[in-house]
Amino acid sequence: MSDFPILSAALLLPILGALLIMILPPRQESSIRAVAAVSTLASLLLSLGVCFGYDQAKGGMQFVESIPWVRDLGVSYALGVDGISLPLLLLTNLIGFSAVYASWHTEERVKEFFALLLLLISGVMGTFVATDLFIFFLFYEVVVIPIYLLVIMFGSSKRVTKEYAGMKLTIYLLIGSAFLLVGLIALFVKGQALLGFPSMDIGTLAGVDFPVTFQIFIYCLMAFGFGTLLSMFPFHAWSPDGYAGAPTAVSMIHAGVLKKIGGYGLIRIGLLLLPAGARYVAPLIAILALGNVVYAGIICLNQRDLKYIVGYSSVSHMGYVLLGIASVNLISINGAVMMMFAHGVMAALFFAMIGHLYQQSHTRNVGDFGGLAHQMPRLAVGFMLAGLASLGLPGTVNFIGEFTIFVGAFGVYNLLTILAISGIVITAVYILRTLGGVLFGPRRSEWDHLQDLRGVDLVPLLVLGGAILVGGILPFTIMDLINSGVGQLLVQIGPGSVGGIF
Amino acid sequence: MSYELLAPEIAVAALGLLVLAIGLLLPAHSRKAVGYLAVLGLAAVLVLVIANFNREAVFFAGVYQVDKYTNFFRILFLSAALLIFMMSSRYNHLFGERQGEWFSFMLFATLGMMIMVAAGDLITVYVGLELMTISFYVLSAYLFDDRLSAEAGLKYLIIGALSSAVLLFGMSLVYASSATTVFTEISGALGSGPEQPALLAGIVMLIAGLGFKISAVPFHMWTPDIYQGAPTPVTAYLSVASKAAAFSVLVRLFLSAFPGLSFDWHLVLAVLAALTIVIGNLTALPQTNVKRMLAYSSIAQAGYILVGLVAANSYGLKGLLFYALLYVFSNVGAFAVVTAVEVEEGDAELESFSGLSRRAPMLAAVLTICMLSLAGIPPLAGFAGKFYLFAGAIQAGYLWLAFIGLLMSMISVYYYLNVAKAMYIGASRREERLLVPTSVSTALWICLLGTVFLGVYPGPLSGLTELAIAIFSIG
Amino acid sequence: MIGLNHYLLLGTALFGIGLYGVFAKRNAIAILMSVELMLNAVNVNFVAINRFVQPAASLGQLFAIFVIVVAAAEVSVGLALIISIYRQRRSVNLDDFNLMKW
Amino acid sequence: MNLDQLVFLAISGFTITAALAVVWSRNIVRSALALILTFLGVALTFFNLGAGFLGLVQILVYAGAVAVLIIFAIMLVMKPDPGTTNPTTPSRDTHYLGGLLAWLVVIGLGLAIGFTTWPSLPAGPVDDDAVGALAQLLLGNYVVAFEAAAILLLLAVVGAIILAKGADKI
Amino acid sequence: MQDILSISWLIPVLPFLAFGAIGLWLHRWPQVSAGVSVSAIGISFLLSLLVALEVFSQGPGQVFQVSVRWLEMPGLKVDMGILVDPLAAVMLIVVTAVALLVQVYSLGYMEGDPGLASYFSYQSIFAGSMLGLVIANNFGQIFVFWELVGMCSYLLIGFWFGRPSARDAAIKAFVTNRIGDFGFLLGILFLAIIFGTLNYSELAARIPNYHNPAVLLPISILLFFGPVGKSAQFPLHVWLPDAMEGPTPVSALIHAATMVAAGVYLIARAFFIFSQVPQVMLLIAAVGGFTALFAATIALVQNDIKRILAYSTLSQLGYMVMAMGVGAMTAGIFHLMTHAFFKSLLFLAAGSVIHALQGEQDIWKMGGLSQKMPVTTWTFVIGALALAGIPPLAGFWSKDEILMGAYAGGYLGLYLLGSLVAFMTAFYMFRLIFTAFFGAGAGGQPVHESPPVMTGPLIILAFLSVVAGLLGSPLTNNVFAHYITAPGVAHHAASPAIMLTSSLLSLAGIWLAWLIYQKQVVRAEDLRRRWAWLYGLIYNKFYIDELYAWLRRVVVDAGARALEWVDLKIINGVVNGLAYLTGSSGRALRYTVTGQVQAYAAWVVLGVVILLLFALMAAIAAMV
Repeated sequence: MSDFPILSAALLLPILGALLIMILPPRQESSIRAVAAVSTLASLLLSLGVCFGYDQAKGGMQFVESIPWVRDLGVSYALGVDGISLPLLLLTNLIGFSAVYASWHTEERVKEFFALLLLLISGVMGTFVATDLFIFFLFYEVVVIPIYLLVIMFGSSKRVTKEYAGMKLTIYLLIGSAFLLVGLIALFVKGQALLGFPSMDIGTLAGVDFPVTFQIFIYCLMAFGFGTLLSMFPFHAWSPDGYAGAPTAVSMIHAGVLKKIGGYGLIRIGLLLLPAGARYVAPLIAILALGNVVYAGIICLNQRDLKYIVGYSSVSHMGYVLLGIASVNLISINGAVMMMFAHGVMAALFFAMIGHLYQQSHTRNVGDFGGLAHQMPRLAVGFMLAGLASLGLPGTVNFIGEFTIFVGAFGVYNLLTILAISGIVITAVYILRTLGGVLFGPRRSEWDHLQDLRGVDLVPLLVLGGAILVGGILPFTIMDLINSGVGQLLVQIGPGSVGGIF
Repeated sequence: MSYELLAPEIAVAALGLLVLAIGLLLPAHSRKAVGYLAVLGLAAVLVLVIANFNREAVFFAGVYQVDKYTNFFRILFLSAALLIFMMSSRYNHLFGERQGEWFSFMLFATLGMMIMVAAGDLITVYVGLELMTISFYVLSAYLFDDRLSAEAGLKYLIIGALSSAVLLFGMSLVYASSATTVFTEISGALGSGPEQPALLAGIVMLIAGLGFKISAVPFHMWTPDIYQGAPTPVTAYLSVASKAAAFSVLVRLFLSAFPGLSFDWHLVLAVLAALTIVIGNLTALPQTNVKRMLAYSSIAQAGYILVGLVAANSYGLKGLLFYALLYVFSNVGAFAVVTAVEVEEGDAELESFSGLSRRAPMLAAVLTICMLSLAGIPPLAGFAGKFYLFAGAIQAGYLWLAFIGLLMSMISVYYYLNVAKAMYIGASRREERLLVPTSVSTALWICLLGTVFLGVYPGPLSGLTELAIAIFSIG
Repeated sequence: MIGLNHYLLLGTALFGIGLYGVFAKRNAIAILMSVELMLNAVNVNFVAINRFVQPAASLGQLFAIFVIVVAAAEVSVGLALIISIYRQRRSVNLDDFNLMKW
Repeated sequence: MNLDQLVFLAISGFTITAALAVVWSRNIVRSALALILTFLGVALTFFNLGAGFLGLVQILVYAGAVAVLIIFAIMLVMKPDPGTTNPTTPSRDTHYLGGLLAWLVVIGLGLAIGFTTWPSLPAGPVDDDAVGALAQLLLGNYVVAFEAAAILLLLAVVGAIILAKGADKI
Repeated sequence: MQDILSISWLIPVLPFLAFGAIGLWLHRWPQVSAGVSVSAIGISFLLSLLVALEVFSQGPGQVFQVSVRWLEMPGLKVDMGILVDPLAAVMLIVVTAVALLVQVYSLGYMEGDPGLASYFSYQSIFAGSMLGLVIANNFGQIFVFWELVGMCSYLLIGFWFGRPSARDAAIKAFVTNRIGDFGFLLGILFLAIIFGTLNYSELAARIPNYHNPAVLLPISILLFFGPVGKSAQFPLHVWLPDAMEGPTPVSALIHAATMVAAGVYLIARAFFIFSQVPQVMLLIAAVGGFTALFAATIALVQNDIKRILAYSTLSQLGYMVMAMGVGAMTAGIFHLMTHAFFKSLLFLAAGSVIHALQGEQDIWKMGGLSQKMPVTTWTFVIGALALAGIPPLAGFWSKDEILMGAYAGGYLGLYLLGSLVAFMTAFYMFRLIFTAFFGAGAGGQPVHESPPVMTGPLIILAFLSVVAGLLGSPLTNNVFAHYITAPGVAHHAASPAIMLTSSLLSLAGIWLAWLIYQKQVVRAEDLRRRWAWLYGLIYNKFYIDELYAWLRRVVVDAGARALEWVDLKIINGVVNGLAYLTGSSGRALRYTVTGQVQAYAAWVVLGVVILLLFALMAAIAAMV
């Protein structure tokens, strides 16, 4: 079994599912759902298998597959996972699986919906397991268009229309990716010049000693590209609108995993290939990260639409990830990866709950609700869990991420970290206000008709809530894995101190 | 000399004449049959070219060259023509009893292109080019009772003739400076050292003349009008093949006639390419007619392809060839859908595409995917092509060009997605399903698979392009 | 002594006049005629170059012959187009032909 | 001023005057006639350059066929008042801009040509059997172009017929 | 008996398990849930007793410590561990005992509430978190449980989530705590960065020898933020009175044993750090003292029975913190313990009253309860006497130790302040008692004594309130101080003079209250009218809440609106503006394509001209 291409299998299963759905007749909605559920479940199980099969003691890239793909570009269809990508792979599948269930009640154009959703899941997964720049970028952009279609076909129009939201999201991310692509190509060209042969393999390129000014320049491009995806301040404008317009499943996947590609890229590509550049630019990133945390957090205080709240809050939380990345040390990067995982499950759970609520009530305005815990206790549990995770309560995996980032960043940027930690107060305020506004207060009879979570609706809550708690109560299960990856990465890039840009 | 290597040209010429004759002989109602003949004949020629891909020969002391480069473009032209013949099977009814002539003109245009790419000499290039162009003058105006079509033909003729004159004047100056018209001899005659002003003037006029064919800014203004007015299959052919032919000439010209030029033509072309990309894309943004939008988009696409020549290194040229070929699949695919919709709805306005995804999911999917490929979204072919092109550009030091190109290509997604939006969420005027004949759907499938396959697995085609550009001595 | 330059300048002058005609006239036929002027200018160039630069081979003259042939074809197609459009619009004024724009 | 120059100047002057008449005349028929004169002037230039065959071709094809074609076309689309058949562009901008651009092109090309030193000046001996040489080339190295030109003519004829005949019979 | 220590981790874990079981599965059967919850805390209580016995049998200074790996990477290590020493043991007993009694009491108090199962699950996790905090052996772990305690208080305060006031109070509690935690977390981060460990014993080994004592100043100030929030010291005290919105047993739990005790406990735990920095010690003492006086002042005029008790808690917490600050750590903990007993007693008894009066909390609407509810009344009186510091009840001994500590430590001002507060305490408590229990019966509603399940805990607590103080009294030879001590803690034998003064002051307070409210020598109404502005100021809690609300409205919310404006208009504006610019340049360019073919030709020729110009320039450049 050791030769079994388990990553490819996990990657291709949703695509196969999508193809199968495409050939199913549109009326067979239950079969379509079943196919989606089964293929994502299989993918989830495979990625769990990878998690358990991964040898942490050995570390490094494992489950490696490599097939030469485009010779003259040095491209190989190369997959592999290490401690950094594995949690994110798992995250993708957890959320993907939950997303299928969270959108179980989609009524219109079921076939298109699930086919696109499965493509999206595969695409995201691919970015995390690819160890080749070309393949990475390929998957990176594969996801954009399904998202656009999903948003305009199944999204909702509130403050902005879904068409606007979808287009803004798409174009914004694509423009970010244009910068990224320039950087990648430049990296490739330079790498070829220095290596003497073309290679897109991340491992091979990591061995190349790029000139420092080149590194700085390329890292700036990457920081813009990945930063946009990660909704780095001030390039975050797509994020709240995008989530608000998107259907539940897309919000889940987008906030949950897609954003994490940005962070992953900054670590895997930015840091590993361009350590000098990363360190040089790091202080700037840290300052922008503070912008994320505080600025977006404060804006959250004035939001009334649930999706905007979670949207801005995810911008705010990404600030922690950026801060972790910008601190460039073992602890902070461990924390950043953990935070990505944590925020992923949390945001997905939040959006799943909001989706359930919105689907029935057709409003997302906090002021329209109140006392929903009376009618929908299970939904309230989900909201509470997500909310408490969001404010970094110990016992949830988010705490582990935030705490670790703070420890890692504090030694590098004292003042910035102190200011960033003030974010935990801001988060507490808006999250608690929101929870209080939606769930608590007197029972309102106009919402008596709302159905609580039941049956398949419970799957996202159980899966994602379980992940939040398991990671929070037993953090070593995930953190040791992450550490095995980050540790090797930091050994590879060698010691050094951040700074230089100012 | 193995003259059988000229067989493809001879065969296409013969096929054109045969189609012309049979078209005149057959009774009006059964002239559709010539279409089958043309398709079969072209397929046979295509097979012939592919079979002889590796055989090379230089004819007439370099005036005519059959090499892998030639063969690559021959395959490109032939497959483009083939796809267009297939996808236009319903549209052709609009030509009435003149279908036979239509096919033969298309074949003559193909012949002109094949001559252009193989030509190693200014005169032959010129004649091939005019054969192609004059065919297109007629083809553009082929919808006789359509005011737009006639106007398109006339505009094309006037501006085409003007640029021919410019091109010719440039050729005369090059000829004056080198005393020969054969590319390989030109490079020998010019020697090294600073060039004479007349030669440089000649070269820039060549760029201008051919720039007209590839619709590079500012020689592009005709493009939208002609593309909009001409019959859609003609537009498709015009956009993919005539452009590719002009590129094939430009590449051969610059790399085998002017290889050692100290004049920085790269910079000139880079500026043109940048302008073309920017203006093409920006102007496409506000378009509401899909055909016209695709015309502007094709201007931008030409800009991308031109980047390959700017770079003029291995990646760049590979990218140029790669892109030219994938452009056949993607653009013909897009135009095939436009054709199908136009036949049904009578025009190619954006509203006509509204709700297409319900009426014809296949058409909507193909149009979306082809347009995204044009925008350079992975894993579609356009991405791989752009990757080569811009890798070449960056390698040659044109980072800024890569920036502009990639940025604009992402902006272009906006107008492509507008069409997708109309198709997927717009309300359609009619509800009944839009039927697609087998030949059209075959063409659609070929375009779709080509677009996806070349993007997912670009290896084979890039190998082919590597062979094709081996004739040029480049780094 | 009359040299190549003189002839080329003659060609240039003719070319310029043709070019001016293309811009300045409204009648499509007049524009075709202007284009013919430009092509003739090029022919003057070719023949002169042939005479002064490469008297032994006749490439320039050959080129000129092809230009003449092509020009004839172009004119015939062009005039047919003009007639065809005249039938539709009863006009040969280029100003009237702007159904497609923007 | 020797004879050479005188002849050149005379022919050039004639040709350019005729060409200017083509673009300046307000009567399209006069323009067409001036065009014939221009063609003749060019033919004379060819003769002067020792390209007698080409001069003949010029007269035959241009002054003969093309000019007649043009005049036919003019008659087909003729308006009643011949004095306004060949107006200049109404918009002054286009008009002046066109003139300006034409001047710029002429100046640019003139500068380029004037500053160029040509490889072999003055004129060498004229090949006696120019026609033979041309035939050699046409059916030798340039046979592809020759054949293409043949097809081009066929195409032009068929195309012209189709276009001129129009959509009547559809 | 080492074995019993090694299973002491079960003490916090059991309630957690009960929480999990109820939350996941048992919540369908409320009675079963309640039973499970009570049993879990009961077993924990028994274990705590055994553990305490073991610890005390080993003698002072013995520390039992085990850790398991929880979060570890090079440079950061947070274990989950247990540390059992006398301090922890005492706290374990106090917490489990009070929690157990409160839960038992709740069986009666909460009977029939639809959320019974959730209530008990929250109770369990609350107790579990508090126990985890107590038993923690490092700052990382204590922070984890610290936050969890905050979350539990949020859940319990907001238990009756249908009431907007309960909801708001819960949010207020959590957020205020968060502000304290912010500083606390920073302090922990400092420790982690500077010392590379968070373990108490490792830190204790390193800190006294640390070469740069100046860094301890910010660290300890930041650490002190935690107690300020959690133990509701001024200025973060605002959440505690509002926390009355929870069910009364919850108030008892929060005020007595769990939540607020955590802050004091933390100071005791981290005493080895604080004691290194005299300035901070002074700060702590000052904050504590101020809070004590401040809260006592407010308590004088409140009308709500629970609010009076709440402000008294604040005041007593101030006492404890002050004790810590003056270096009398032992006294502080001692007071924490005795206070836990009598304050929970007072709350539970008050709950009994409220329960009997169907939710009435205004003391002026009560009266004459002593006949109808004798058990409640007399236990309440015992509690009040203990609180007032009447010898020989528990509060007397502990309070005196604090006053003694202040006096002996040279903090004369604080000593006087403490004495004043003692007087005030006695006054307001007996103002309450005379009004609510002995005054004229207000309403004619039938009032019955609470069921035994409620009065039982009252009696037990009353007993404890009477005897617990003996542990620290000269009568037992100060056994408490023998075990609970730390380096730098001064212990002073009680001085009879101080005992006498404070007792007299307390009695004076009671007497004054008797005069005013029982004998009505002066009418309270008149006093109120005469000092209306002062009364208004105090009654409205010095307008601190209003100040915070104003700050929130003016600074935070307006800031949020301003930033949202920035986001929508500037950041989004730039994005949309760029998009618009792109679009309009497209539209502008579009109109260059005029449809006039000659214009197209002009462009072509213009291109040619420019190219020619370029070529000429290039040629000229090449020539020269």
